[in-house]
Amino acid sequence: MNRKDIALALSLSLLVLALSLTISLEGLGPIVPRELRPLGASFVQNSYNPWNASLTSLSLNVVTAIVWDYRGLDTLYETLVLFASIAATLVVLRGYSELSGLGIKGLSDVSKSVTVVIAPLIVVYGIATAIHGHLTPGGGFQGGTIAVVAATLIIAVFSLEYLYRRGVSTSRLMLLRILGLLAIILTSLSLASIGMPSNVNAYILQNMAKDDSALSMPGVLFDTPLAGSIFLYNLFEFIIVFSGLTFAAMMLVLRESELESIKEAAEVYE
Amino acid sequence: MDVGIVYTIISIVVLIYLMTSVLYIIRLIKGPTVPDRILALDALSYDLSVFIALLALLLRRPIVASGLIALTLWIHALDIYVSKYIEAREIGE
Amino acid sequence: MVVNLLPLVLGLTAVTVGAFFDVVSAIGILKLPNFFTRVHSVTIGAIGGSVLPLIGVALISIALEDLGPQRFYLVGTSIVGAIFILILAPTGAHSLARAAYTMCQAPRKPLIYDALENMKEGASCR
Amino acid sequence: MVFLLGFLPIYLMSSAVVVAMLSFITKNRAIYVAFSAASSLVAFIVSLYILSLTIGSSILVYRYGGFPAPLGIVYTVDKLSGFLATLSMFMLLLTSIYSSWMIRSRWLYLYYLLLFLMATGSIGCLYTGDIFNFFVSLELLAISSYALTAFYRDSPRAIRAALRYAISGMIVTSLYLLSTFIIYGSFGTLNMADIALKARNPSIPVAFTGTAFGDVVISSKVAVALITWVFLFKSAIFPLNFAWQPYAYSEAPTPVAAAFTAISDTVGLYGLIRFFYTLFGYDSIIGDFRTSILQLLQIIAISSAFVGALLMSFQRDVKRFIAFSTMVHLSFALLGISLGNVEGIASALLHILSNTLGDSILFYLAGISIVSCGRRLECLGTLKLWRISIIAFGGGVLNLFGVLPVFIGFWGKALLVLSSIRLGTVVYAVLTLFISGVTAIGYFRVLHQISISKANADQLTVRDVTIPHTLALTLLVVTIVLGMGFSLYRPLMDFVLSIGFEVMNDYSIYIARTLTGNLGQ
Amino acid sequence: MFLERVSWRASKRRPRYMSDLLASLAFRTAMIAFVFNIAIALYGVLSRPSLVKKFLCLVAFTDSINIFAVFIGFRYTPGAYPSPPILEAIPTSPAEVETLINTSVDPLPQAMILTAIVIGIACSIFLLTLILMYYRHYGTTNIHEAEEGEEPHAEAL
Repeated sequence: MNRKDIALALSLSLLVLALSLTISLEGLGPIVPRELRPLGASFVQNSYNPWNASLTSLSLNVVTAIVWDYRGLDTLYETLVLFASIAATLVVLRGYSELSGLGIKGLSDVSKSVTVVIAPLIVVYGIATAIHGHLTPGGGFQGGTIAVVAATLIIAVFSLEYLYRRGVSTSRLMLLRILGLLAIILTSLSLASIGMPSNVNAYILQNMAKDDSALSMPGVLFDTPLAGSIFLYNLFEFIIVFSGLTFAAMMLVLRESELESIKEAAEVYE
Repeated sequence: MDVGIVYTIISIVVLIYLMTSVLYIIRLIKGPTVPDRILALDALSYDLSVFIALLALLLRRPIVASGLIALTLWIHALDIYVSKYIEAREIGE
Repeated sequence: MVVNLLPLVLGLTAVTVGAFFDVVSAIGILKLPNFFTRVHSVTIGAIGGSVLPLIGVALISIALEDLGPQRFYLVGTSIVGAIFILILAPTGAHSLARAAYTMCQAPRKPLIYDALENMKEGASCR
Repeated sequence: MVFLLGFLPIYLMSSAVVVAMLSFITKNRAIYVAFSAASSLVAFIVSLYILSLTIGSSILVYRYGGFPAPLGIVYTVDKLSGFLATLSMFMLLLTSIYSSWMIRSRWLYLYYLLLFLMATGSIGCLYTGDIFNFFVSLELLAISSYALTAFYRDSPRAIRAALRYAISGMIVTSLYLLSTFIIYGSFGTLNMADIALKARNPSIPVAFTGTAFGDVVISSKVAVALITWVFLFKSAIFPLNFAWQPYAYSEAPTPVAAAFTAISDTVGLYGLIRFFYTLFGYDSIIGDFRTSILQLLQIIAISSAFVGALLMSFQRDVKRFIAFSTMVHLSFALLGISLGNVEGIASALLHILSNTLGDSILFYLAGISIVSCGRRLECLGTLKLWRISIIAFGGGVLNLFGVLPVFIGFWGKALLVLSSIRLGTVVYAVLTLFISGVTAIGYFRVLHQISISKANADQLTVRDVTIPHTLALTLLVVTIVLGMGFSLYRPLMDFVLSIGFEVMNDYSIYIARTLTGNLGQ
Repeated sequence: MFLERVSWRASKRRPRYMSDLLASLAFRTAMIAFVFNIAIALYGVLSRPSLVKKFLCLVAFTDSINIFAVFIGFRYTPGAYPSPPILEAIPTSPAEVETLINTSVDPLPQAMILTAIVIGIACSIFLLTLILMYYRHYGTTNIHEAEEGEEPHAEAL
């Protein structure tokens, strides 16, 4: 027990004390609250509310409505954070080479044949989760993470080699990812750019019509709520997350001989 | 048949599932080797997925069940990764 | 009500039998002596204790009309989940067993015929 | 033209995406350089325009998605955030020009991509009017800073610096997230203006958010205490700066290290000002607690400045030297903030401004010696080959030292002294002057080192030094013009003081404008 | 002072029932577990020498903060179970939306942790890459061992 540990224990116990006091003195409201916070209640009230058209987003799933409409900017930034981390991974491992022909080892035949059957099912389930995000629990990110399981299974059960032979390379995934991000940015700007030349008021990230701007994304398709841009965002987010996380998985499992070349690519240190 | 009986049976089954999960957790902590632990985790999570489905019935909120499939899939991925690591020592091969 | 009775009873039976299987599997995983025997008990737990009750849940939720229109979501989810577990659980157990064989930590004592004997790492560790 | 306010972060992130797209088409350096310079020039002009708008109509509000304030996310810009954002964009412009000279890497596009993402995060932090959006922007800023720190990944020390920065940064941003959740739990809102209103009077009903939900007093105390540590970490004040600042400054590429001050560290000080003046001001329900925290911050600031000044004198590495110099200046800025009057905040802003300009001069010129010789202080002798270098370097050092009234650095210190005298605490004025005296050892040691070390023209690997010289001279002219302007042209001083006045007193306008929409639209 | 504050809240509270007490007990237990989880995870990050353990503790730390947000959004509705904030079908009248408000939990913390989780994943990916690179440079993930191997003045240069 040296001095550092004691200081650490003291400060951590202070943190615990502060948090416990906050909770037990009802700093966060009653210990078991019976009412919603008014802000949460107004989200629930306005999420699908055609009777109050200026605040609605026509989405049955309130969480998705918050994520992509009421607080859409957060999610845009969050997507960028994922993009930044992918770029950061590239920065650290730049100069790697994708070597095909290192041989396939893989797992047993049982696993292989099961994976062949199950991987398309997983991807389909992921897509379904993503595009039903405004109706049922789910959304682009959730769908993407479900679909990534297929890619990770293929990497482990077959090998990276198998993915290369199928034309899945990291640069293509990166391209897909960038295109998805571009699509999201364009969608967020779409109404504003339509309104700008004709001098109609419109906002960035706008979905449904507001009091002071008449432009609106399509809300309903064949009597099914489409929730306007939320559907599009979920679709693009699925692409982004799927390609991004697959990219990350492939980068993290690169073989040692593939990483050899990053040493040769050494640069002047300034 | 009375609906009440159905919910009683389901709640008893839910309790059974909770108790068996404790047994799995004991093996998860005790397990002498890594495959033992992973196996216990496996069984625990399949247990949990049934538990989620039963809970959705019991709470009358069918939407609660949506986490079930994702859980199953990721646990399978964990299995595959651990066994791949033990067998080949490198995931990408 | 009569129409609903059959799936309800079937579903409840499935769930109850599933609970029994789960208890058996849990006792098995705790009490059985080594890894390969535990694999056996876990697969019982996965198929009997997970797939069967999930199908049972689907049947019950078809019958229970007071769950509202969302009960078909539960039906779909549990059936898809059952199919996934049916396919994935044995595969996972299989690959884990192979891995444990490679690791050479579980005893292979009662083994009569060893099909994996010619695997490189597996053969050398007796 | 409030539209531009919401458009600027989207513009910056699309620049990043376009840079990434270009990498699939061409690897030609010139194209990236031209694109980034042009793009950041536009961003700078837009931010300058927004600053000019804030001078006219004081507070601008942009509602994303058209939702009114507590329901959706709004960007709220007052003079303070407009000023700091302009500074940040100015540094982005300089960095993207200078990097074209300095960074020889084949992967220049990754560098520019992360630079733009960093600027996006910085703009998001400075403009936003929502504490959770602040967290997200902070995280974007942080992760691109980690990545830029690890840009020279072939050096083990760069990786270690990045790891240190990343792990400690992740802890700190998670603590910020925790305090965000605590604030949401008790106040029932995430909007800054709404929180500011409820921190003054918890029982005022606001549209959509109603009244405060829990016991506001205790949870604000815990949240503010956590947030203070977060911002002290971000702005590299003494006990927390050793987690990252000297390592990150010395291992990051030189242009990025120069940009860290304006783009990244400033956000911490901005957050402190925002939280301690606008959100939880002197008349809020935790007024006493706030006063005691500010007193603690004064002590921390003084000790941090002292430690920085001492450590600065021992450094043998030029980048670490500048890192500690930054630490001294940011500590002075923190002192100005914690003194709690108009002059104090104005002096904090001037310290940030002068430090950004002075640091950049030093970093940009030291870049020449780093490229051609190394990072030791003796290598600065290379600068003797050009007379311009010596003049600009001396000017930069004198600006940082801040005793000559021709430079902007003087006015920051003068206002700080004035502020502490106004407050009746002459001891801070004396300590400030004393610590400035201690920093003189470090600064003049560097100048002395330059004069004694030999310039070796044979070793020189770079011949064309037009870009660093132009940039350094431009910056020097800017510091001198600003410094002269402050002594000769009264409105400049009035502008800086008006920012302080607005921060101190005009929180009610901030609240009213944000919650009722933009009146000037 | 404490008594004052508690009574200030108590005036707003309805009379307690047995189930209310049970819910409160469960809630308190979960909160205590959460608070200690945060402390233990933070201790792990700050004191473990191994980078991999640091990383795992960091993930545990961020995740326990996310779970804290779930608890903030929770509510107790006597007589009915709290429902997820999702409308069952397209509402035909404003009254149907009102019924959801009476049973639904708070959607905003869920949306916030969705964002926070993605950010956590992004940071984890980058940290893992950095740790891999660290291992390639030093041959170990133990920071103490790695720092021993270095020459003492490498830092200052």
